[in-house]
Amino acid sequence: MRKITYTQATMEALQEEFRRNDRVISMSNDISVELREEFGEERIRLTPISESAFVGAATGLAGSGFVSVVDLRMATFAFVAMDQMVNQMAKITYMFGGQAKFPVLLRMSIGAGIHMAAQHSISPYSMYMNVPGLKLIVPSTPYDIKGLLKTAVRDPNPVICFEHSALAMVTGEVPEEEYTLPFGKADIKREGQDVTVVALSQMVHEALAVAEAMEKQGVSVEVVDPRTLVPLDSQTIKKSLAKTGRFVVVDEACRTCGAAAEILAQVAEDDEVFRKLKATPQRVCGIDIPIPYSPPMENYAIPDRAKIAAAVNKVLGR
Amino acid sequence: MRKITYTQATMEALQEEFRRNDRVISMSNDISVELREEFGEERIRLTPISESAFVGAATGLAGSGFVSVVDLRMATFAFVAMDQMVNQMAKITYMFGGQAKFPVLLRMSIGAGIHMAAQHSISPYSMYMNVPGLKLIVPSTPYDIKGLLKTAVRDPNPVICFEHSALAMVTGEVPEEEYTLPFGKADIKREGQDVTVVALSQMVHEALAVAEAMEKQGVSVEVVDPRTLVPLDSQTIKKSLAKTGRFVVVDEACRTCGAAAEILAQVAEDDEVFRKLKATPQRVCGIDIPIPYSPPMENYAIPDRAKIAAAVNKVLGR
Amino acid sequence: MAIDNQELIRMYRTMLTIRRFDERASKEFRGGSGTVPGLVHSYIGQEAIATGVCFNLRLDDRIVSNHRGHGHLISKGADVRRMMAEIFGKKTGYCKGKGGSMHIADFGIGILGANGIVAAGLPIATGAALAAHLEGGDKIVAVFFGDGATQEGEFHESMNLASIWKLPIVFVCENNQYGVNTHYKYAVAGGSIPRRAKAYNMPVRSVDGNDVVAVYEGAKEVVARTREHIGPYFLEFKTYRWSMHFESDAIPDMRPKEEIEAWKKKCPIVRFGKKLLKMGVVTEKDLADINDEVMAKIQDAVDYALESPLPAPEDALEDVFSV
Amino acid sequence: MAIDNQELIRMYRTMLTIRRFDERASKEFRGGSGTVPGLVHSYIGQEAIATGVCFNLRLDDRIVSNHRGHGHLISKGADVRRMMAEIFGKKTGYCKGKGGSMHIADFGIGILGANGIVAAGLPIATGAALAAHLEGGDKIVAVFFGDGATQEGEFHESMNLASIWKLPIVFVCENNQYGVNTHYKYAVAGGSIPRRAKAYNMPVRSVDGNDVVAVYEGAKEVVARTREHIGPYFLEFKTYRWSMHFESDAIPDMRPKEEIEAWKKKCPIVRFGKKLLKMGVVTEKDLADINDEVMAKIQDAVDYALESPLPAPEDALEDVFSV
Ligand SMILES: Cc1ncc(C[n+]2csc(CCOP(=O)(O)OP(=O)(O)O)c2C)c(N)n1
Ligand SMILES: Cc1ncc(C[n+]2csc(CCOP(=O)(O)OP(=O)(O)O)c2C)c(N)n1
Ligand SMILES: [Mg+2]
Ligand SMILES: [Mg+2]
Repeated sequence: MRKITYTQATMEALQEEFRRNDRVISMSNDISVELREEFGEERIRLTPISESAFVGAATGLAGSGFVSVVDLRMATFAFVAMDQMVNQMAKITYMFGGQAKFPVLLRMSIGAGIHMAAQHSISPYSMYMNVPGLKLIVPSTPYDIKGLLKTAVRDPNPVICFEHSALAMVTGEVPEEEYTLPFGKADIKREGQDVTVVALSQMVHEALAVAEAMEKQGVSVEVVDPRTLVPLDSQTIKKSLAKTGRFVVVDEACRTCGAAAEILAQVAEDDEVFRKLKATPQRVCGIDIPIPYSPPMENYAIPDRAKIAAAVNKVLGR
Repeated sequence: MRKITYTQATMEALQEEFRRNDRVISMSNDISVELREEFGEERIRLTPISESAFVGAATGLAGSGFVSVVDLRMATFAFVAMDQMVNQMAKITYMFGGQAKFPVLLRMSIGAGIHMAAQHSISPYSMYMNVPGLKLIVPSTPYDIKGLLKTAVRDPNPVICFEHSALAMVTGEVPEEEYTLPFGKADIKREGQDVTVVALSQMVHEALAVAEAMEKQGVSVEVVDPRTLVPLDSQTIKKSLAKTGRFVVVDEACRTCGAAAEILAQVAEDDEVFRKLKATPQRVCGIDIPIPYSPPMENYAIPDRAKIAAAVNKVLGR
Repeated sequence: MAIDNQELIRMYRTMLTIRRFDERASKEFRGGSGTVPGLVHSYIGQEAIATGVCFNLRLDDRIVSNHRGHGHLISKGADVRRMMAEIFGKKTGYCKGKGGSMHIADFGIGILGANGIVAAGLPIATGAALAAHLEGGDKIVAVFFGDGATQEGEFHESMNLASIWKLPIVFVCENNQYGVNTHYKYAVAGGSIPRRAKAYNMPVRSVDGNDVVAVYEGAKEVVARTREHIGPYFLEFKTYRWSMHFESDAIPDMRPKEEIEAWKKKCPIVRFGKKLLKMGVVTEKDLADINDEVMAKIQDAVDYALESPLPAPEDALEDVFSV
Repeated sequence: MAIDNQELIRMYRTMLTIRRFDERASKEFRGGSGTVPGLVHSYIGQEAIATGVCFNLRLDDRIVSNHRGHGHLISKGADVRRMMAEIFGKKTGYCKGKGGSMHIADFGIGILGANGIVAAGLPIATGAALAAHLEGGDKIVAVFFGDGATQEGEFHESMNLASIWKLPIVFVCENNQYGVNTHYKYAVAGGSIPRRAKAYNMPVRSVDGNDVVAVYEGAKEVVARTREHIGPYFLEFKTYRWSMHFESDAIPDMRPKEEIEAWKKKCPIVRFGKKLLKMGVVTEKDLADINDEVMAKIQDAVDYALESPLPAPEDALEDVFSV
């Protein structure tokens, strides 16, 4: 199968969905020349640097029969529009008793590794997970982002897609034929017998590298990529655990109240899983610090393969 | 000892700290007449409805040698100032390499039960817990809020105080003499032997009521109130668990990625605690829905005594 | 005056419906009988504005409202039964009891919802106006907000966005002079809201908000121009809120007593009633009949709300997502 | 011209220092040798503004800067060694390598920090101005931001707040005409930023941002007035950014090539140098000497940065909270 980059897969997804439905409209203060050329300035709209206005406008547009696609760029920029996401977009379907649909896709970049410090680097999905009414996706491969973005554009609800900056140039197999991927369906990125490692976004790749290295040591690691955080496919995670009995969750985001806490909690509070746990479940997360600028500190702030391997070894009692 | 309300205790804390340090300045778009009369309009400042501006101004003021106290009222309103809290206040001590102090106290009301629906009811502390650089307090009694608020005003860092609306009229013993309470020190609100119940904010009172009721059934429940979420006193929680081996955490906030997930994760991932757990740990949380308006649904959305009792019974195997 | 008599009477009836609706909703809340569980922000005193503006709108035009929204909804044609039921927290309410007073919407007749966050409706309305623009045609949007909302960043961004994109939207500022207890002359630098709108390159009109005919006439031209889809318009109406910020003593009313009394003398309904009498459009008897009719309608709404079932607790689980 | 010759030469030297600093920082980044790990937003082309404004400020005045901050910092007196070290991510940098180019601060000399979020410095600066107001005296604050920042809600709220509280702050808008690739005439409704400032009841002055003497003179009066603590002032400087938005091809520069070239001809440093020559303040030799001196200073800063140690990984754990 052909290989394309994460960025190319993203672009294909948007192009296909814009072609499929001419009521899909995009807004951003940094527009794609490629999309603009194909779909024109009415549909690919250049905004002022006014995130609250255009995120809110996305809601109003969606509630009026269109589909809104917004690129906020860095996830840190999104905080200036937080009211429109948390108080408005997430809640109005509910508050209005379900009488209208709000199909909005918001995209934002996450993650450390770009040496731009704390105001440009964050992985804030868990903040949104605590806000019911938003669907949240964290695609880790070109294949996943293409399929999930296409589903997102067709979903009648607000969806936030968190795209790790480090993934942009990652390549992967993507079929020529059209496909979509369902929300709430985890992907077992690698099968294994001894340990279940749940990893998110860019950390999927780190976990896979560790799994490969450990294979040589005779350890069989199963890597589960939830792909969507809301809805979260805990069934697949629990099924994997029923097999392995050993659990590690890897997330780049800050440890405290991160998605990893939730995933670990869901595992630990489940009677059946709890009974089968052969070792204390482990989190491998970003340290609770703002992302620092200088690479030695920045690298230290987030999980690396050594830390993942250490956690895997720990649950294996090695 | 004299009894006063939570609101009165709050007022006393502020009055005392404003008297103690004339560089303490408050800003809000809804000011206290009492404070204004005593401290004047220069110190008790009436703002426009411009939360980003006055929360940001609080940071600039604090970075210039003053102490800022801001009342944001409802926690939902705070989202319009999220950039100033999350990108600025929380991070600039760190990003500037620790060269300046930013003593800011932000207060906001949380919780359901006021029948004002989702845009006025939320318990969003876990969102802030994922943002390093903010200290977070959730006082549940008049005694606690007075002591913790006084500490907060003297802390050289941004502190957010989350005050549950339902606590305003709750009374409790508060000494006449001055005192402060340390951050990071949980309070065992009730000692017990069989089950550890960690409860937050208003849920402390519900947990205590359940503990009292269960006492009559011969069950001895220990109720631990962390009082501050950042820093979190996990030692006290773990010590309690070493004794009881049974764990329930109760939080009104939405379940997914709430503070309860973090507290449960900290318990479950600790080797020593994990080994001593006699039953699957349990969360009793708000349901993952925006807070609905109508009381039957609103009450249903958050934990009640029956749900807490059920969880306690479950970990007891009853 | 070019407004036909039937239209004038309909306007009067609408204003009175708003008045009686909010009197009743407030009374039910204050009565403490639990019929109205949540706060009510009364529109009393401002009835001429919603009425005069919405009488220029078509069913397919859209409005976005704010926390003080009952008047906007009634003027746009919302069903008072389903409104009252919502405020009573009943399953038959517009939002099945999930929203309450501050979140009533009726997408079927272009009411895109009230809003509990100051100024947050403006970006949403701007998006609805973008929809109208993209649809072509001559549909428009009107968004209602107070003087207080002009202090928020979302106001600024929306005004700017609507202006540069030349969207078909009327920004309706109900300047009742206070945001809770704060006078706009204190909180709005320069003390002029229209001046601000002009800085966004938007045409502006300021009209007496207590004179429904002036409101209607002013809005008429503005709406007609906006239907041409050549850009937004800003309308400021000076008015006054009679009641406290909301119907509860949680926040005391600090406005000068004499000021409140003086404005009550400028009652938009009494004034309009007198005008209609003077014009010979109605008799005293007609006005009394209208009042009876409106009272009956409100009573019917209350009865409907009272008789309606409360939602079941588990109903709370529905509508988080659309399917 | 009432500026004394030594002052004029100091200003020239400051402008050139900024220029050489950003040329070198950009080169180091583009060189890809890893000396500069993170992005650099070059101030080249805008040197006259920071210089002309900050030469009117005292050490105890405060400034707040933005993402394009090197010029502001150098003009206010920041140490180029510690700046360069910060940009190189070294432990000896202003922020111990935690902030990088967009987050340099020096509280000791009134630099309250650069900022990576558009317009987010304005509320912070407003708070610093509140401090100056409360302290009494004649200290002031200057906040630097671009045309793009005027599109954000935080701009609006800060302008309003500073105005109603009559705070001693100068809002310095560096209108380099683009926010990344978006022209302000597209993104700012009405196309006039001063007009907007006036709507907040703020006095405004628009000055050629490429003429350092005009900047200095304009700012002088404005700063003097602001020192009286009678309210804020708004200064707009029209100028142009020579480089791409930041020193990376991640975002292509879409501005017209001819426009860029035309503005390069208006180089504020060349222009000022010619003026100084014409005035007889300096000779060609003096200018060459200044350049050598500045080049040496920048080389020294680079050497310092190169020789400085990187932070240890665990240093990351410090400074989350003050004690
Ligand atoms: C972001 C935000 N801040 C504060 C509030 C609390 N609040 C509700 S209404 C109101 C006053 C609004 O004044 P105005 O816009 O003039 O409307 P009015 O109440 O006068 O009709 C305030 C401060 C809120 N709902 N949202
Ligand atoms: C809230 C926010 N939105 C978007 C960005 C991305 N961004 C960084 S600088 C910039 C352009 C700013 O333009 P302007 O204020 O004119 O400053 P200039 O770069 O021209 O000096 C943008 C959009 C950001 N940093 N913060
Ligand atoms: Mg008002
Ligand atoms: Mg610019």
